[in-house]
Amino acid sequence: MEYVAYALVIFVILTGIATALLRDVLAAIIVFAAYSLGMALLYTLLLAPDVGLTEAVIGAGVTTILLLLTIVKTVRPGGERTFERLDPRAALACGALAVVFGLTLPDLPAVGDPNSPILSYDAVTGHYLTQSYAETGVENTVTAVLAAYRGFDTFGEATVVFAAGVAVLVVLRREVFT
Amino acid sequence: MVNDILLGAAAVFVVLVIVVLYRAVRGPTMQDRVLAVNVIGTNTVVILALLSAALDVPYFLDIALVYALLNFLMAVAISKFTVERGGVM
Amino acid sequence: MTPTEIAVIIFLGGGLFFTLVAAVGVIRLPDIYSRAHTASQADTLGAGLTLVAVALTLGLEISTLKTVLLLVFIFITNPTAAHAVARAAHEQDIEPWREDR
Amino acid sequence: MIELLATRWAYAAFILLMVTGIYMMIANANLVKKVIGLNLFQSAVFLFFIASAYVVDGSVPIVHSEGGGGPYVSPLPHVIVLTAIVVGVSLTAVALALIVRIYGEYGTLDEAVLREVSDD
Repeated sequence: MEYVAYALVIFVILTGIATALLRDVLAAIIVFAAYSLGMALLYTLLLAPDVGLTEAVIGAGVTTILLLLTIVKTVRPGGERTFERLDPRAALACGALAVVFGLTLPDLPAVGDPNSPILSYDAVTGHYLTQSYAETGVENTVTAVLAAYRGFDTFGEATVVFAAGVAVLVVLRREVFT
Repeated sequence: MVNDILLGAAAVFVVLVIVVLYRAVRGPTMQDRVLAVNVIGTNTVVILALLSAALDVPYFLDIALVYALLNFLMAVAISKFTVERGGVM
Repeated sequence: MTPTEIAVIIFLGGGLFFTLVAAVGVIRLPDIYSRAHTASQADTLGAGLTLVAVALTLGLEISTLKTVLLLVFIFITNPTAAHAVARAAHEQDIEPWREDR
Repeated sequence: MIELLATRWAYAAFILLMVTGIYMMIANANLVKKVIGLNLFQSAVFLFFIASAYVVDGSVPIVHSEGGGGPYVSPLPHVIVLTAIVVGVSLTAVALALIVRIYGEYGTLDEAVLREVSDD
Protein backbone atom coordinates (compact mmCIF):
# COMPACT_ATOMS: atom_id res chain seq x y z
CA MET A 1 0.00 0.00 0.00
CA GLU A 2 2.78 2.44 0.96
CA TYR A 3 4.86 1.67 -2.11
CA VAL A 4 1.92 2.18 -4.47
CA ALA A 5 1.25 5.51 -2.75
CA TYR A 6 4.89 6.63 -2.95
CA ALA A 7 5.11 5.75 -6.67
CA LEU A 8 1.82 7.55 -7.33
CA VAL A 9 3.03 10.65 -5.49
CA ILE A 10 6.18 10.68 -7.63
CA PHE A 11 4.04 10.34 -10.76
CA VAL A 12 1.74 13.17 -9.71
CA ILE A 13 4.62 15.53 -8.86
CA LEU A 14 6.41 14.77 -12.14
CA THR A 15 3.26 15.44 -14.17
CA GLY A 16 2.62 18.65 -12.22
CA ILE A 17 6.13 19.99 -12.90
CA ALA A 18 5.90 18.94 -16.56
CA THR A 19 2.59 20.81 -16.87
CA ALA A 20 4.21 23.92 -15.44
CA LEU A 21 7.22 23.81 -17.75
CA LEU A 22 5.76 22.66 -21.09
CA ARG A 23 5.65 25.53 -23.56
CA ASP A 24 2.94 24.24 -25.88
CA VAL A 25 -0.47 24.75 -24.23
CA LEU A 26 -2.07 21.71 -25.87
CA ALA A 27 0.78 19.51 -24.57
CA ALA A 28 0.29 21.01 -21.11
CA ILE A 29 -3.45 20.17 -21.29
CA ILE A 30 -2.72 16.55 -22.28
CA VAL A 31 -0.17 16.12 -19.48
CA PHE A 32 -2.64 17.77 -17.09
CA ALA A 33 -5.22 15.11 -18.04
CA ALA A 34 -2.67 12.46 -17.04
CA TYR A 35 -2.11 14.39 -13.79
CA SER A 36 -5.85 14.38 -13.06
CA LEU A 37 -6.04 10.63 -13.63
CA GLY A 38 -3.13 10.05 -11.25
CA MET A 39 -4.60 12.39 -8.66
CA ALA A 40 -8.00 10.65 -8.82
CA LEU A 41 -6.22 7.32 -8.36
CA LEU A 42 -4.42 8.75 -5.31
CA TYR A 43 -7.73 9.94 -3.80
CA THR A 44 -9.16 6.47 -4.36
CA LEU A 45 -6.11 4.87 -2.75
CA LEU A 46 -6.68 7.11 0.31
CA LEU A 47 -10.13 5.48 0.59
CA ALA A 48 -12.22 8.30 -0.84
CA PRO A 49 -13.96 6.57 -3.78
CA ASP A 50 -16.65 9.26 -4.12
CA VAL A 51 -14.03 11.98 -4.48
CA GLY A 52 -11.97 9.84 -6.86
CA LEU A 53 -14.99 9.31 -9.09
CA THR A 54 -15.93 13.01 -9.11
CA GLU A 55 -12.35 14.15 -9.71
CA ALA A 56 -11.97 11.68 -12.61
CA VAL A 57 -15.19 12.77 -14.30
CA ILE A 58 -14.81 16.50 -13.65
CA GLY A 59 -11.03 16.98 -13.47
CA ALA A 60 -10.00 14.65 -16.26
CA GLY A 61 -13.20 14.79 -18.31
CA VAL A 62 -15.05 18.10 -18.14
CA THR A 63 -12.04 20.36 -17.47
CA THR A 64 -10.02 18.79 -20.29
CA ILE A 65 -12.92 19.22 -22.73
CA LEU A 66 -13.42 22.86 -21.64
CA LEU A 67 -9.70 23.63 -22.06
CA LEU A 68 -9.67 21.93 -25.48
CA LEU A 69 -12.68 23.99 -26.60
CA THR A 70 -10.86 27.15 -25.50
CA ILE A 71 -7.73 26.11 -27.41
CA VAL A 72 -9.76 25.45 -30.56
CA LYS A 73 -11.29 28.94 -30.37
CA THR A 74 -7.97 30.75 -29.68
CA VAL A 75 -4.31 30.42 -30.68
CA ARG A 76 -1.54 28.50 -29.03
CA PRO A 77 2.04 29.72 -29.09
CA GLY A 78 4.31 27.76 -31.40
CA GLY A 79 8.07 27.75 -31.17
CA GLU A 80 10.94 25.33 -31.34
CA ARG A 81 11.61 24.90 -27.62
CA THR A 82 9.76 22.14 -25.75
CA PHE A 83 10.20 23.62 -22.28
CA GLU A 84 9.66 27.08 -20.92
CA ARG A 85 12.58 28.99 -19.41
CA LEU A 86 12.50 29.10 -15.61
CA ASP A 87 11.63 32.53 -14.24
CA PRO A 88 14.23 33.02 -11.45
CA ARG A 89 12.30 35.58 -9.38
CA ALA A 90 9.04 33.60 -9.39
CA ALA A 91 10.95 30.38 -8.68
CA LEU A 92 12.69 32.04 -5.73
CA ALA A 93 9.41 33.31 -4.27
CA CYS A 94 7.76 29.91 -4.70
CA GLY A 95 10.80 28.18 -3.18
CA ALA A 96 10.60 30.45 -0.13
CA LEU A 97 6.88 29.66 0.20
CA ALA A 98 7.65 25.93 -0.02
CA VAL A 99 10.27 26.24 2.72
CA VAL A 100 7.83 28.12 4.99
CA PHE A 101 5.16 25.48 4.47
CA GLY A 102 7.74 22.73 4.85
CA LEU A 103 8.67 24.00 8.33
CA THR A 104 5.14 23.15 9.52
CA LEU A 105 5.54 19.54 8.36
CA PRO A 106 6.87 18.09 11.68
CA ASP A 107 3.85 19.48 13.55
CA LEU A 108 1.30 17.78 11.34
CA PRO A 109 0.11 14.31 12.39
CA ALA A 110 1.42 11.38 10.35
CA VAL A 111 -0.76 10.30 7.42
CA GLY A 112 -3.25 7.72 8.68
CA ASP A 113 -2.53 8.28 12.38
CA PRO A 114 -5.68 7.19 14.24
CA ASN A 115 -4.91 9.69 17.05
CA SER A 116 -4.95 12.74 14.77
CA PRO A 117 -7.45 15.39 15.91
CA ILE A 118 -9.86 14.94 13.01
CA LEU A 119 -10.31 11.24 13.76
CA SER A 120 -10.04 11.08 17.53
CA TYR A 121 -12.62 13.79 18.27
CA ASP A 122 -15.63 11.50 18.54
CA ALA A 123 -18.24 14.21 19.06
CA VAL A 124 -18.17 15.14 15.35
CA THR A 125 -16.81 12.36 13.13
CA GLY A 126 -17.95 9.59 15.46
CA HIS A 127 -21.45 11.04 15.69
CA TYR A 128 -21.92 11.03 11.93
CA LEU A 129 -20.46 7.53 11.59
CA THR A 130 -22.64 5.96 14.28
CA GLN A 131 -25.87 7.95 13.95
CA SER A 132 -26.22 8.71 10.25
CA TYR A 133 -27.83 5.39 9.30
CA ALA A 134 -30.37 5.59 12.08
CA GLU A 135 -31.19 9.23 11.36
CA THR A 136 -31.22 9.29 7.56
CA GLY A 137 -31.38 5.67 6.41
CA VAL A 138 -28.45 6.12 3.99
CA GLU A 139 -25.60 3.60 4.16
CA ASN A 140 -22.99 5.84 2.57
CA THR A 141 -22.06 8.42 5.20
CA VAL A 142 -20.64 10.83 2.62
CA THR A 143 -23.95 10.89 0.78
CA ALA A 144 -25.84 11.20 4.06
CA VAL A 145 -23.87 14.30 5.08
CA LEU A 146 -23.93 15.79 1.60
CA ALA A 147 -27.61 15.37 0.87
CA ALA A 148 -29.31 15.21 4.26
CA TYR A 149 -27.37 17.03 6.98
CA ARG A 150 -26.01 19.68 4.63
CA GLY A 151 -28.77 19.70 2.05
CA PHE A 152 -29.00 23.49 1.97
CA ASP A 153 -25.27 23.72 1.33
CA THR A 154 -25.61 21.38 -1.64
CA PHE A 155 -28.55 23.47 -2.84
CA GLY A 156 -26.28 26.53 -2.71
CA GLU A 157 -23.69 24.60 -4.71
CA ALA A 158 -26.29 23.90 -7.40
CA THR A 159 -27.05 27.63 -7.41
CA VAL A 160 -23.35 28.34 -7.99
CA VAL A 161 -23.29 25.97 -10.96
CA PHE A 162 -26.41 27.60 -12.40
CA ALA A 163 -24.91 31.08 -11.93
CA ALA A 164 -21.70 29.94 -13.63
CA GLY A 165 -23.69 28.64 -16.61
CA VAL A 166 -25.57 31.93 -16.91
CA ALA A 167 -22.28 33.86 -16.59
CA VAL A 168 -20.69 31.82 -19.38
CA LEU A 169 -23.66 32.49 -21.68
CA VAL A 170 -23.62 36.22 -20.87
CA VAL A 171 -19.86 36.55 -21.37
CA LEU A 172 -19.93 34.72 -24.68
CA ARG A 173 -23.05 36.67 -25.77
CA ARG A 174 -25.01 33.56 -26.56
CA GLU A 175 -28.64 32.84 -25.81
CA VAL A 176 -28.39 29.05 -25.93
CA PHE A 177 -25.68 26.42 -25.60
CA THR A 178 -24.59 25.20 -28.99
CA MET B 1 -0.25 -13.67 0.43
CA VAL B 2 -2.05 -13.21 -2.89
CA ASN B 3 -3.01 -9.73 -1.68
CA ASP B 4 0.65 -8.81 -1.23
CA ILE B 5 1.47 -10.08 -4.72
CA LEU B 6 -1.38 -8.01 -6.19
CA LEU B 7 -0.19 -4.90 -4.33
CA GLY B 8 3.37 -5.46 -5.57
CA ALA B 9 2.07 -5.82 -9.12
CA ALA B 10 0.15 -2.55 -8.69
CA ALA B 11 3.37 -0.82 -7.57
CA VAL B 12 5.20 -2.17 -10.65
CA PHE B 13 2.37 -0.89 -12.85
CA VAL B 14 2.70 2.60 -11.34
CA VAL B 15 6.44 2.52 -12.09
CA LEU B 16 5.66 1.56 -15.71
CA VAL B 17 3.21 4.49 -15.86
CA ILE B 18 6.03 6.82 -14.75
CA VAL B 19 8.22 5.37 -17.52
CA VAL B 20 5.54 6.00 -20.16
CA LEU B 21 5.21 9.57 -18.87
CA TYR B 22 8.54 10.31 -20.61
CA ARG B 23 6.83 9.90 -23.97
CA ALA B 24 3.89 12.09 -22.89
CA VAL B 25 6.21 14.95 -21.92
CA ARG B 26 8.85 14.55 -24.62
CA GLY B 27 6.99 13.02 -27.56
CA PRO B 28 7.72 15.13 -30.65
CA THR B 29 4.19 15.18 -32.10
CA MET B 30 0.90 15.77 -30.33
CA GLN B 31 -0.35 12.29 -31.28
CA ASP B 32 2.55 10.74 -29.38
CA ARG B 33 1.35 12.51 -26.27
CA VAL B 34 -2.26 11.41 -26.74
CA LEU B 35 -1.12 7.84 -27.25
CA ALA B 36 1.03 7.94 -24.11
CA VAL B 37 -1.86 9.32 -22.06
CA ASN B 38 -4.08 6.54 -23.45
CA VAL B 39 -1.56 3.92 -22.30
CA ILE B 40 -1.37 5.66 -18.89
CA GLY B 41 -5.18 5.54 -18.64
CA THR B 42 -5.35 1.83 -19.50
CA ASN B 43 -2.71 1.10 -16.86
CA THR B 44 -4.67 3.22 -14.37
CA VAL B 45 -7.73 1.04 -14.91
CA VAL B 46 -5.65 -2.08 -14.34
CA ILE B 47 -4.09 -0.58 -11.17
CA LEU B 48 -7.59 0.17 -9.83
CA ALA B 49 -8.76 -3.38 -10.50
CA LEU B 50 -5.65 -4.75 -8.74
CA LEU B 51 -6.22 -2.46 -5.74
CA SER B 52 -9.87 -3.48 -5.61
CA ALA B 53 -8.88 -7.13 -5.29
CA ALA B 54 -5.93 -6.50 -2.95
CA LEU B 55 -7.60 -4.12 -0.48
CA ASP B 56 -10.94 -5.96 -0.80
CA VAL B 57 -13.01 -2.90 -1.70
CA PRO B 58 -15.51 -3.88 -4.43
CA TYR B 59 -16.54 -0.23 -5.10
CA PHE B 60 -13.23 0.45 -6.81
CA LEU B 61 -14.35 -1.66 -9.78
CA ASP B 62 -17.19 0.78 -10.52
CA ILE B 63 -14.65 3.60 -10.57
CA ALA B 64 -12.46 1.52 -12.90
CA LEU B 65 -15.39 1.19 -15.32
CA VAL B 66 -15.87 4.97 -15.33
CA TYR B 67 -12.13 5.46 -15.92
CA ALA B 68 -12.18 3.08 -18.89
CA LEU B 69 -15.05 5.03 -20.49
CA LEU B 70 -13.36 8.37 -19.77
CA ASN B 71 -9.99 7.25 -21.12
CA PHE B 72 -11.52 6.28 -24.46
CA LEU B 73 -13.49 9.54 -24.60
CA MET B 74 -10.37 11.60 -23.88
CA ALA B 75 -8.22 9.91 -26.55
CA VAL B 76 -10.89 10.28 -29.24
CA ALA B 77 -11.78 13.86 -28.22
CA ILE B 78 -8.18 15.10 -28.26
CA SER B 79 -7.41 13.45 -31.60
CA LYS B 80 -10.58 14.93 -33.05
CA PHE B 81 -9.84 18.46 -31.81
CA THR B 82 -6.23 18.46 -32.95
CA VAL B 83 -7.08 17.59 -36.57
CA GLU B 84 -8.38 20.52 -38.60
CA ARG B 85 -10.45 18.48 -41.04
CA GLY B 86 -12.28 16.58 -38.34
CA GLY B 87 -12.90 12.98 -39.37
CA VAL B 88 -10.98 10.64 -37.11
CA MET B 89 -13.39 7.78 -36.59
CA MET C 1 -0.22 -23.04 -2.75
CA THR C 2 -3.57 -23.81 -4.27
CA PRO C 3 -3.96 -24.19 -8.05
CA THR C 4 -5.87 -20.88 -8.18
CA GLU C 5 -2.94 -19.00 -6.66
CA ILE C 6 -0.51 -20.54 -9.15
CA ALA C 7 -2.82 -19.55 -12.02
CA VAL C 8 -3.11 -16.01 -10.61
CA ILE C 9 0.68 -15.67 -10.43
CA ILE C 10 1.11 -16.99 -13.98
CA PHE C 11 -1.47 -14.59 -15.43
CA LEU C 12 -0.08 -11.68 -13.41
CA GLY C 13 3.44 -12.44 -14.64
CA GLY C 14 2.20 -12.54 -18.23
CA GLY C 15 0.34 -9.28 -17.80
CA LEU C 16 3.35 -7.55 -16.26
CA PHE C 17 5.60 -8.86 -19.06
CA PHE C 18 3.35 -7.60 -21.86
CA THR C 19 2.81 -4.22 -20.17
CA LEU C 20 6.59 -3.90 -19.80
CA VAL C 21 6.97 -4.69 -23.51
CA ALA C 22 4.36 -2.02 -24.30
CA ALA C 23 6.13 0.57 -22.12
CA VAL C 24 9.52 -0.17 -23.70
CA GLY C 25 7.92 -0.02 -27.14
CA VAL C 26 6.27 3.34 -26.46
CA ILE C 27 9.61 4.72 -25.27
CA ARG C 28 12.00 3.20 -27.80
CA LEU C 29 10.21 2.82 -31.16
CA PRO C 30 11.03 5.46 -33.78
CA ASP C 31 7.71 6.92 -34.96
CA ILE C 32 4.07 7.41 -34.01
CA TYR C 33 2.68 4.55 -36.15
CA SER C 34 4.88 1.86 -34.64
CA ARG C 35 4.17 3.26 -31.16
CA ALA C 36 0.41 3.11 -31.83
CA HIS C 37 0.93 -0.50 -32.90
CA THR C 38 2.62 -1.53 -29.64
CA ALA C 39 0.17 0.51 -27.54
CA SER C 40 -2.87 -1.15 -29.08
CA GLN C 41 -1.58 -4.73 -29.06
CA ALA C 42 0.91 -5.37 -26.29
CA ASP C 43 -0.79 -3.09 -23.78
CA THR C 44 -4.26 -4.49 -24.45
CA LEU C 45 -2.97 -8.04 -23.96
CA GLY C 46 -1.11 -7.04 -20.78
CA ALA C 47 -4.18 -5.35 -19.31
CA GLY C 48 -6.36 -8.30 -20.33
CA LEU C 49 -4.13 -10.90 -18.67
CA THR C 50 -3.89 -8.85 -15.47
CA LEU C 51 -7.68 -8.45 -15.34
CA VAL C 52 -8.03 -12.21 -15.78
CA ALA C 53 -5.75 -12.62 -12.76
CA VAL C 54 -7.93 -10.21 -10.76
CA ALA C 55 -11.09 -12.09 -11.79
CA LEU C 56 -9.51 -15.38 -10.69
CA THR C 57 -8.61 -13.88 -7.30
CA LEU C 58 -12.13 -12.62 -6.70
CA GLY C 59 -13.77 -15.99 -7.38
CA LEU C 60 -17.45 -16.23 -8.25
CA GLU C 61 -19.03 -12.93 -7.26
CA ILE C 62 -20.78 -9.95 -8.78
CA SER C 63 -17.38 -8.19 -8.82
CA THR C 64 -16.05 -10.85 -11.19
CA LEU C 65 -18.78 -9.92 -13.65
CA LYS C 66 -17.65 -6.29 -13.49
CA THR C 67 -14.04 -7.33 -14.10
CA VAL C 68 -15.05 -9.36 -17.15
CA LEU C 69 -17.07 -6.38 -18.39
CA LEU C 70 -13.99 -4.19 -17.92
CA LEU C 71 -11.94 -6.75 -19.87
CA VAL C 72 -14.37 -6.77 -22.80
CA PHE C 73 -14.56 -2.98 -22.76
CA ILE C 74 -10.78 -2.54 -22.81
CA PHE C 75 -10.47 -5.08 -25.61
CA ILE C 76 -12.91 -3.04 -27.71
CA THR C 77 -11.93 0.55 -26.90
CA ASN C 78 -8.14 0.40 -26.69
CA PRO C 79 -7.49 -0.57 -30.33
CA THR C 80 -10.19 1.89 -31.42
CA ALA C 81 -8.43 4.73 -29.60
CA ALA C 82 -5.07 3.74 -31.10
CA HIS C 83 -6.70 3.69 -34.53
CA ALA C 84 -8.12 7.18 -33.98
CA VAL C 85 -4.70 8.48 -32.91
CA ALA C 86 -2.93 6.89 -35.90
CA ARG C 87 -5.58 8.25 -38.27
CA ALA C 88 -5.20 11.74 -36.77
CA ALA C 89 -1.44 11.45 -37.33
CA HIS C 90 -2.06 10.43 -40.96
CA GLU C 91 -4.42 13.38 -41.51
CA GLN C 92 -1.73 15.70 -40.18
CA ASP C 93 0.64 14.38 -42.90
CA ILE C 94 3.17 12.84 -40.53
CA GLU C 95 5.53 10.70 -42.60
CA PRO C 96 6.17 7.10 -41.51
CA TRP C 97 9.73 6.31 -40.42
CA ARG C 98 12.00 4.55 -42.96
CA GLU C 99 15.36 2.98 -42.38
CA ASP C 100 17.10 4.67 -45.31
CA ARG C 101 16.38 8.22 -44.13
CA MET D 1 14.24 13.90 7.28
CA ILE D 2 13.59 10.66 5.36
CA GLU D 3 11.41 9.41 8.20
CA LEU D 4 9.48 12.69 8.15
CA LEU D 5 8.86 12.36 4.42
CA ALA D 6 7.92 8.69 4.79
CA THR D 7 5.19 9.41 7.34
CA ARG D 8 3.95 12.73 5.95
CA TRP D 9 4.29 12.04 2.22
CA ALA D 10 0.84 13.35 1.32
CA TYR D 11 1.46 16.71 2.99
CA ALA D 12 4.89 17.03 1.32
CA ALA D 13 3.25 16.30 -2.05
CA PHE D 14 0.59 18.90 -1.23
CA ILE D 15 3.25 21.56 -0.60
CA LEU D 16 5.17 20.77 -3.80
CA LEU D 17 2.07 20.71 -6.00
CA MET D 18 0.62 23.87 -4.48
CA VAL D 19 3.89 25.71 -5.06
CA THR D 20 3.96 24.43 -8.66
CA GLY D 21 0.44 25.79 -9.17
CA ILE D 22 1.40 29.18 -7.74
CA TYR D 23 4.51 29.25 -9.94
CA MET D 24 2.35 28.60 -13.01
CA MET D 25 0.01 31.44 -12.07
CA ILE D 26 2.90 33.88 -11.52
CA ALA D 27 5.42 32.99 -14.21
CA ASN D 28 3.49 31.68 -17.22
CA ALA D 29 2.53 34.43 -19.64
CA ASN D 30 -0.28 32.49 -21.31
CA LEU D 31 -3.70 32.96 -19.71
CA VAL D 32 -4.86 29.37 -20.38
CA LYS D 33 -1.82 28.04 -18.55
CA LYS D 34 -2.66 30.29 -15.61
CA VAL D 35 -6.08 28.60 -15.43
CA ILE D 36 -4.41 25.18 -15.56
CA GLY D 37 -2.19 26.32 -12.68
CA LEU D 38 -5.29 27.28 -10.71
CA ASN D 39 -6.70 23.78 -11.22
CA LEU D 40 -3.39 22.24 -10.13
CA PHE D 41 -3.43 24.35 -6.95
CA GLN D 42 -7.01 23.27 -6.26
CA SER D 43 -6.40 19.55 -6.52
CA ALA D 44 -3.31 19.89 -4.30
CA VAL D 45 -5.50 21.41 -1.57
CA PHE D 46 -7.99 18.55 -2.05
CA LEU D 47 -5.12 16.11 -1.51
CA PHE D 48 -4.41 17.77 1.84
CA PHE D 49 -8.03 17.33 2.95
CA ILE D 50 -8.29 13.71 1.78
CA ALA D 51 -4.97 12.79 3.41
CA SER D 52 -6.07 14.30 6.72
CA ALA D 53 -9.17 12.08 6.65
CA TYR D 54 -7.26 8.87 5.97
CA VAL D 55 -6.70 6.27 8.69
CA VAL D 56 -4.40 3.25 8.47
CA ASP D 57 -6.28 -0.05 8.06
CA GLY D 58 -9.53 1.89 7.88
CA SER D 59 -12.39 1.27 5.49
CA VAL D 60 -14.60 3.31 3.19
CA PRO D 61 -17.28 5.17 5.23
CA ILE D 62 -20.15 2.99 4.09
CA VAL D 63 -21.85 1.93 7.31
CA HIS D 64 -24.28 -0.94 7.11
CA SER D 65 -27.44 -1.18 9.14
CA GLU D 66 -26.03 -3.52 11.77
CA GLY D 67 -23.33 -0.96 12.64
CA GLY D 68 -19.87 -1.76 13.89
CA GLY D 69 -17.00 -2.59 11.56
CA GLY D 70 -13.42 -1.48 11.81
CA PRO D 71 -12.19 2.12 11.94
CA TYR D 72 -13.72 4.25 9.23
CA VAL D 73 -12.21 7.07 7.22
CA SER D 74 -13.63 10.43 8.30
CA PRO D 75 -16.43 11.37 5.85
CA LEU D 76 -16.54 15.13 6.52
CA PRO D 77 -13.45 16.22 4.49
CA HIS D 78 -14.76 14.13 1.60
CA VAL D 79 -18.00 16.11 1.61
CA ILE D 80 -16.17 19.45 1.60
CA VAL D 81 -13.94 18.31 -1.25
CA LEU D 82 -16.92 17.09 -3.29
CA THR D 83 -18.53 20.53 -2.98
CA ALA D 84 -15.23 22.26 -3.79
CA ILE D 85 -14.62 20.20 -6.94
CA VAL D 86 -17.98 21.19 -8.42
CA VAL D 87 -17.49 24.86 -7.50
CA GLY D 88 -13.98 24.70 -8.97
CA VAL D 89 -15.18 23.47 -12.35
CA SER D 90 -17.76 26.30 -12.46
CA LEU D 91 -14.92 28.73 -11.80
CA THR D 92 -12.82 27.19 -14.58
CA ALA D 93 -15.73 27.44 -17.02
CA VAL D 94 -16.28 31.16 -16.31
CA ALA D 95 -12.53 31.89 -16.50
CA LEU D 96 -12.23 30.13 -19.85
CA ALA D 97 -15.28 31.97 -21.23
CA LEU D 98 -13.62 35.25 -20.22
CA ILE D 99 -10.41 34.12 -21.95
CA VAL D 100 -12.31 33.40 -25.17
CA ARG D 101 -13.85 36.91 -24.98
CA ILE D 102 -10.43 38.49 -24.31
CA TYR D 103 -9.04 36.72 -27.34
CA GLY D 104 -11.97 37.91 -29.47
CA GLU D 105 -11.43 41.50 -28.30
CA TYR D 106 -7.62 41.80 -28.36
CA GLY D 107 -6.42 38.89 -30.51
CA THR D 108 -3.79 37.67 -28.06
CA LEU D 109 -3.51 35.63 -24.89
CA ASP D 110 -0.02 36.68 -23.85
CA GLU D 111 -0.01 38.70 -20.65
CA ALA D 112 2.66 41.26 -21.64
CA VAL D 113 1.24 41.88 -25.12
CA LEU D 114 -2.24 42.17 -23.59
CA ARG D 115 -1.06 44.86 -21.18
CA GLU D 116 0.50 46.86 -24.03
CA VAL D 117 -2.59 46.55 -26.22
CA SER D 118 -5.02 47.53 -23.48
CA ASP D 119 -2.91 50.60 -22.55
CA ASP D 120 -3.26 52.06 -26.04
